[in-house]
Amino acid sequence: MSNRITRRNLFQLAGGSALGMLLSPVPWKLLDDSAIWTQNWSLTPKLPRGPISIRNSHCTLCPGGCGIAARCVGGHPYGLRGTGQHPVNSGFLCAVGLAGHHYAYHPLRIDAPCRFTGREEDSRLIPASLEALLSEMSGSRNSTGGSRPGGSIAILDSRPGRSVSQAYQEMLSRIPGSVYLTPPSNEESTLEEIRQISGVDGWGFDFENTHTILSFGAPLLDGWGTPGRIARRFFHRSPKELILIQAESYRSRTAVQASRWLALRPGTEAVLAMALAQVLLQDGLCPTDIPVRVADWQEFKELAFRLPIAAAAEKTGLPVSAIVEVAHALAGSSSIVLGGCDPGGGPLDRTASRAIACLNILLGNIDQPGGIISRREAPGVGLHSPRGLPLSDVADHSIRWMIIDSAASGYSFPLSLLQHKLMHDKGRIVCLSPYMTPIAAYADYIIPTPAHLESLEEVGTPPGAPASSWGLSAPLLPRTAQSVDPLDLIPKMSEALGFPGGPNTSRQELLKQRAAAIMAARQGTVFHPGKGAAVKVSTRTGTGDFWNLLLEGGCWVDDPTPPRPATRFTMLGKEQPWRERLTARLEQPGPSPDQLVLMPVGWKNATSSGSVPPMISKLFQESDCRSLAGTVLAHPDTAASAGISSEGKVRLQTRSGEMEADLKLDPALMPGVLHGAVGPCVNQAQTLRQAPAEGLLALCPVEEDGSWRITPAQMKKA
Amino acid sequence: MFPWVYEFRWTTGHLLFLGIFFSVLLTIGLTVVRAAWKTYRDFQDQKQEHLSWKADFEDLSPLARSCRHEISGKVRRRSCPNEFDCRVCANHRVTAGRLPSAGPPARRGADAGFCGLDVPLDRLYHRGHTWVKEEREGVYLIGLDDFASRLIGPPDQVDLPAPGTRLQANGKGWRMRRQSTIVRILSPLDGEVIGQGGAQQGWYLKVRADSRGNKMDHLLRGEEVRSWVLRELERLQMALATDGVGMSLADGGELVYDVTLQDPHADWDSVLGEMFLQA
Amino acid sequence: MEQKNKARYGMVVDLDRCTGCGNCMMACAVENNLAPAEKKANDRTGITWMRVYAMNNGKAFPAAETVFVPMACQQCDKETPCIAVCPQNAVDRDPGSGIVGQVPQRCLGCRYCMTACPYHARYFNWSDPSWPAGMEKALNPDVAPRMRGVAEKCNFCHGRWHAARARAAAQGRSEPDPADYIPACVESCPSRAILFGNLDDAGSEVAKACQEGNCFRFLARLDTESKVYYRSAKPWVREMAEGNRMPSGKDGNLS
Amino acid sequence: MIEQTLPRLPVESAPAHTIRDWKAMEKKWIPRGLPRCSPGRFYAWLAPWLLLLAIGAYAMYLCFAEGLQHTNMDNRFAFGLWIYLDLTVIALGAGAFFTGFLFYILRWKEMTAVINAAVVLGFICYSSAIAILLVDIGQPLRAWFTFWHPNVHSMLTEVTFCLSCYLTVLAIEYLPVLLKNRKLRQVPLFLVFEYELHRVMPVLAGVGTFLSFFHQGSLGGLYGVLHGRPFAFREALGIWPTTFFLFILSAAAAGPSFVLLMARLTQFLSRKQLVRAEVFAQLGKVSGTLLLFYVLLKTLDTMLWINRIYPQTGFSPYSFYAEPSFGTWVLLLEIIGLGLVPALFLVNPRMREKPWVLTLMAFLACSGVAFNRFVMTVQTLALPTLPFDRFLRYVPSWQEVAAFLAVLAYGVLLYSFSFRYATLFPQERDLRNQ
Repeated sequence: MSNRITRRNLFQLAGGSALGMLLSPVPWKLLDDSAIWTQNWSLTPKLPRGPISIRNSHCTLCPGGCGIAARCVGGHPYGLRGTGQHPVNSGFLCAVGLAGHHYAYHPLRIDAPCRFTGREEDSRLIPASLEALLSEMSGSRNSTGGSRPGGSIAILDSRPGRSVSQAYQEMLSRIPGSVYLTPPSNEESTLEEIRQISGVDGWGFDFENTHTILSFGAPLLDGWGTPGRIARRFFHRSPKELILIQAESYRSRTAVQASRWLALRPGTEAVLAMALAQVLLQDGLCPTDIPVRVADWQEFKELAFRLPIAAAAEKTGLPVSAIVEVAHALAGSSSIVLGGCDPGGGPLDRTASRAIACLNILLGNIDQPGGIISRREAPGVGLHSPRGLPLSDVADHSIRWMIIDSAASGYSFPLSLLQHKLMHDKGRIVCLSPYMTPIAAYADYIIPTPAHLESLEEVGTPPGAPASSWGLSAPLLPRTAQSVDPLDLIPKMSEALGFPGGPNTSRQELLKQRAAAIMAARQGTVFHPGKGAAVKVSTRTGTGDFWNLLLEGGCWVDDPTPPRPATRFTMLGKEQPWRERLTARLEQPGPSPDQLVLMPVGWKNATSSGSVPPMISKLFQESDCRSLAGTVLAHPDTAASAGISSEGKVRLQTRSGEMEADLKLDPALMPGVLHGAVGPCVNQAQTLRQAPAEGLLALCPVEEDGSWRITPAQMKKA
Repeated sequence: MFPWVYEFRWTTGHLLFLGIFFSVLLTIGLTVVRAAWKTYRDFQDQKQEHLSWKADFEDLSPLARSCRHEISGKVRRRSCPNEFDCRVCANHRVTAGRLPSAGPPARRGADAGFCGLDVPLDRLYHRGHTWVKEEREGVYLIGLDDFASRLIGPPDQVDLPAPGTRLQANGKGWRMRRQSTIVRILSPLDGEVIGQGGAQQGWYLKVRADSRGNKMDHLLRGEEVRSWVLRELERLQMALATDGVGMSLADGGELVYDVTLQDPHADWDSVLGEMFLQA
Repeated sequence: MEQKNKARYGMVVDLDRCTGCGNCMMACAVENNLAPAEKKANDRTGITWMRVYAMNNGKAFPAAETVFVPMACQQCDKETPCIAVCPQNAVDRDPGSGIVGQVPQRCLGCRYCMTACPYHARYFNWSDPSWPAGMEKALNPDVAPRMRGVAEKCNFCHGRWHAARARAAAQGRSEPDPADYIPACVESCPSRAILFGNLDDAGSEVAKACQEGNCFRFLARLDTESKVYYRSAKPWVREMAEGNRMPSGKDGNLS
Repeated sequence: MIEQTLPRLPVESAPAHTIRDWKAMEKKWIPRGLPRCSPGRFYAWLAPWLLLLAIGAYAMYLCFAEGLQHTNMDNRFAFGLWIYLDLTVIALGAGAFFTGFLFYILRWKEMTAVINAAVVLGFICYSSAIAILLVDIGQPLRAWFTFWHPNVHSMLTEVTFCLSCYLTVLAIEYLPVLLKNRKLRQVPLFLVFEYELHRVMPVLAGVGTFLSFFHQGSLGGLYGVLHGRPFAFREALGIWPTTFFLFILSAAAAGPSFVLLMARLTQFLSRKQLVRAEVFAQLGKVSGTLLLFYVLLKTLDTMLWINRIYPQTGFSPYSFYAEPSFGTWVLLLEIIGLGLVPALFLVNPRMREKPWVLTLMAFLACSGVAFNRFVMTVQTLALPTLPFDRFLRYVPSWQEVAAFLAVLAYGVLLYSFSFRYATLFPQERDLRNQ
């Protein structure tokens, strides 16, 4: 018997093994797994790996001051949610904030100083340098000689009230002719008017205890203030009755949810407010102490009765009964009347805001629970008032250097507003922005700043809040090397303009000082995100602990401010400038019925001026959840009056210009009104090479009163 | 699909559906395998010549497939069901049996001329225009008949099988080329090639017929040859009418030698194919 | 198809609470590693597992009324349309949770499931998903990104379901704590319009809510036994939703 | 053994360098006795189709390389032109199975005149359907998954199994037609194999008939089972919805008409008579009878649908036809204009005798089936289901159209080649001789 292994044996072995293998799961499993191989192609990304952790911080995309809890993998945030039990936002974020951690990877992120060659469509992006900016600044000093700056310098601070804002103000205070500006839109416009009427600062809305809210177009349920706070009031305490009356021409998301929608003709807010005042006065619904507290009671009363109710009803497009009912509803319980500002449509005109503020006073809402309550400022603000001059109030063509700290977030305004304020030819815009936005594209110098969640920031009191608050936004992402901290840039610019020696504290020092000031005041409570509960500040002793807690996402909230003793009011101003304005408004003839008006509409944090996370395409582009920039919504009759019967491309024309837009028909809209969506551009599709377009706002000229909400327009088929 | 891949559960639906479809696949596969296997067997059994002819035969025009007894007017209408192999034809046995015995072929000489063609009746004719003449016991000469010779004319090339090659009745005999037309000549009988002739010799092949099955029943003989020739002329006329660009045989068809030369535009390929029973 | 469940997760969406803010869509997209829109994408080719539609009562100004309808996969239980049609079992229903899931690795992209779904809740990757440079660092490590040419849809945040089960197992429990498993859309909804939980657990909030009188299901008469319920106090909403379509097919959209 | 018998092809006089030689050589491939146009003309005829094929190939490449974003299909219109094309060509390709069924199983000898053409047409239809399906699916590399993880409850699984099996059958049936080419048949192996294949053909025809019944039906079932789409949904008879049977019947009715139509078209283009008039009439009769039967059942089905499924699903009967562009005329055109009318004409022997009537009615019958597939695909998807849906429109992209035309071009090319180099119409020679 031979033990030699022949080739034949080997073949037999191989063949037998192959057959045997077929009976085992191995080949089948392998074949099956090839399915997975077709998945692992280079086009799908590798998922991040690493330890999972949760880090708390604050969102600084808007002044809302929401606490965020970031789920992180290997230290990188991959998902955000609201910090549970947070005193400001109650654990909720808005849709934009939910994707806040994507901003750092924004396709329109700027990584070096640059500028566009011009403001034309075909302009190119070219590199610029900080040195060139500073030398042009010092050149502008030299050109006029001496130490006088060549014209004035302005800083437009998109989020006033921060410690950094104070540093800006400090710098500007040493430069003659300089001006500190705030963006034109302001959710606190009603409170601002009340401040002027009462002469007392520090007010907040007590939504938590109110029964009736009359909102003149304020997008209360669509991002107003701190969305989590509003949502908590509206939806989380269902047994507590709340009546929301929304007065606006557009059936907005807030109007959809409101208990009552008053389809108010555009521009008649003041008329409605005065008509309501008239009903209150006529039916004796004012608290008895109000006539005593109002200095110009008679003048105001006269003004309120100037327009008969029926005439007001006709002007506003509302039935008389509705006006009477609303007035009674407001007087019947604690109430708040607030003026709105559509984030896209811009602020209400001040005349209307004044009338709305007066209405609050007539209702006796001031310093009443469930009304407008006193709110003291957070400690440490002392030196400078957080208020700046609204951009629209600056004299035209007066500004040589316009420095914009981060492109306006949340609100948009027409670029023509900036243009009108700049000096002819010599005016320069410096935009400090992490991303390319239409405003940045409009600037002469674009300086990259750290992206959202990349730098240590602070969050102050949110608009309309009943109590002051303060927290830190600890960076969740590393800062990129190229980005410039505005705080470092300010002394350099100051020096270039000939005023050396500004504050030279680091951002962290500045914020630590503020924290120490708050700590020293020993008031309020501090929220502990880990525990999900707040503790009294006084029980905490170490400033270091306080600081560390803030870094970990803690938030300080002031105690309720006790009501002030009976405040006195001057409704129409000391020299009564508002009497003429309100009279003019009441007697202004209504627009002719065949005149179309264009009203820009938008959504906070996602308007054409600011930057939006790439994922926002889900709402704007990949669904019709929200209207994409360049969409015009109109009632079919409106379109028919312009000779258009179907949706599609149309041309819009106003006195500012002409533009192509996408018409969408919606029978739910008010006839005669064109609602132009001021949405964001779709980011993913864009590259840095092309300047983002301003959109429909370019068609909206800024009126004398600083508003651009209503523009007569024409529409024709494209 | 396999139980160990994913959580697959066999249900009645699976059994039924997959059962049916694997049966279908199996049927298709088996059918093809069977055809392939049969093909292999056919080659083993040397049936390829026969089967090729069978395939060709199916594609012949109905006129070409007429039974010899229809041509000779003994039956009214009959299409050959046996690919011209009368040896296996029951009808032939019946029809031929009723007739005077075929007997040995007549001697050459008498009535050799017919319709201007030389059709000696001392030999047997095959439907593919070959004749078979016994040279000596078991050895036969095979040649082209006058009809065919006139059609083809002098061949430019003749491709005869080498001695020793086995021939099958109705299988391929040899090939001839005239200008660009290649004609396949059918072998009239079974046997082994033992000698090669040529146009000059008057015959092309010398064949030793198989001892077994050496029946010549399938070959035409005697009177029926003439009616067949008439039929062939008729067919030629028809073929020429359709493919010969209007050319026709003069007055009842006196075939000239080397018809091919007469009209170079005629589709000789088609005409010759038709006459030599090519598909 | 019908199998015994250990749990049957479902939702009750309160349309009267929905403001149409889009939080659920964003939270879903971020959680489930959806890619931002490709350049040409539109509302018909984009991928939004959760999508908020506006439903109008069909009347004109000023009688027009609108509700917003967040619509994700309705997780049909009975003869789930997409499961029945998928030729290669790429859609399955997890017996442990009742969740209808999609196996993207097995999907060959025939899109039959999409034609079968009356809720249009299924989405197809018409192109390669692409993220802005660097953003892969911000992807959710628990959810595999899909590739071009496959269908996908809401799976009640399957990544979270797995994580919750893992946590439960670590604590020695067989079933996750209901509070520990909350899909991203539910979590992010500021108006708490979406209730989520085990429909088979009689004590759960959803199980109670879906029994209430104003609760309904979309296209209920198609009898797909979807596990996503809606509720609204407005009769016209219920009437339209349950399949009694208004003859006027055209609806305006509110943005 | 076999090697020895392999071709000893006659020596060619000289290698072909000149066009004349090439022409002569090309002629050797054309069946003997069948006049065909000059090769120059033939290839000139092919050129535009080749161009279309090239454009379509580029469009398909785009879809393979960059995904289906190149189509205008979307999440709502998940099926588009291509699926419509698939359904239609498969319905028309039913001529192959049905003629085979008549010829091999029912032994209708006269069908021999068109059986080859029917097989080639069937092969073209089915292969192009599979080709376009491979482009249409998002992950063609995973096309085999259906065999690997079959969901036996899915109609598409049935379709996939049957289609691939039947395409194999058609390829086997097509093989003899090719092997009988004049040049190829000189190879004894080919001819013998062809002969043996021919002998088993009835088995394959039987299998083909079985498969065709299944997948034609399953294609109908594809829509009939969609209980989420009340427009398409039909109640089940046994395990199959009624569309299953309607599709079988309509395909069987359209198949002979399509064969008739194509044979007529070939006759027209080649200016030859290829098939005897009585065969045409026979095809027309079969088609007409089946169509009449189909129209009856379809009417019955529609009535049931309106009276049972509409009310059950809560959709108003008018909602499906509310859109002006898809009004009730769609239903009337489908059932009466393109169903009843051709059926009545085709079953009438006197009408059948008129060639133009026969051709026109065959055309109407084919259009009717194509229209039915269009309605089932496009209208089903275009109609809204959710109350806030709208009626959607879809216009195919150029890539879709190009791929569609490429398939058409492929069919024309393959058919032209087959017509030139194989015997598609065995009666052609005899008809010529007469």
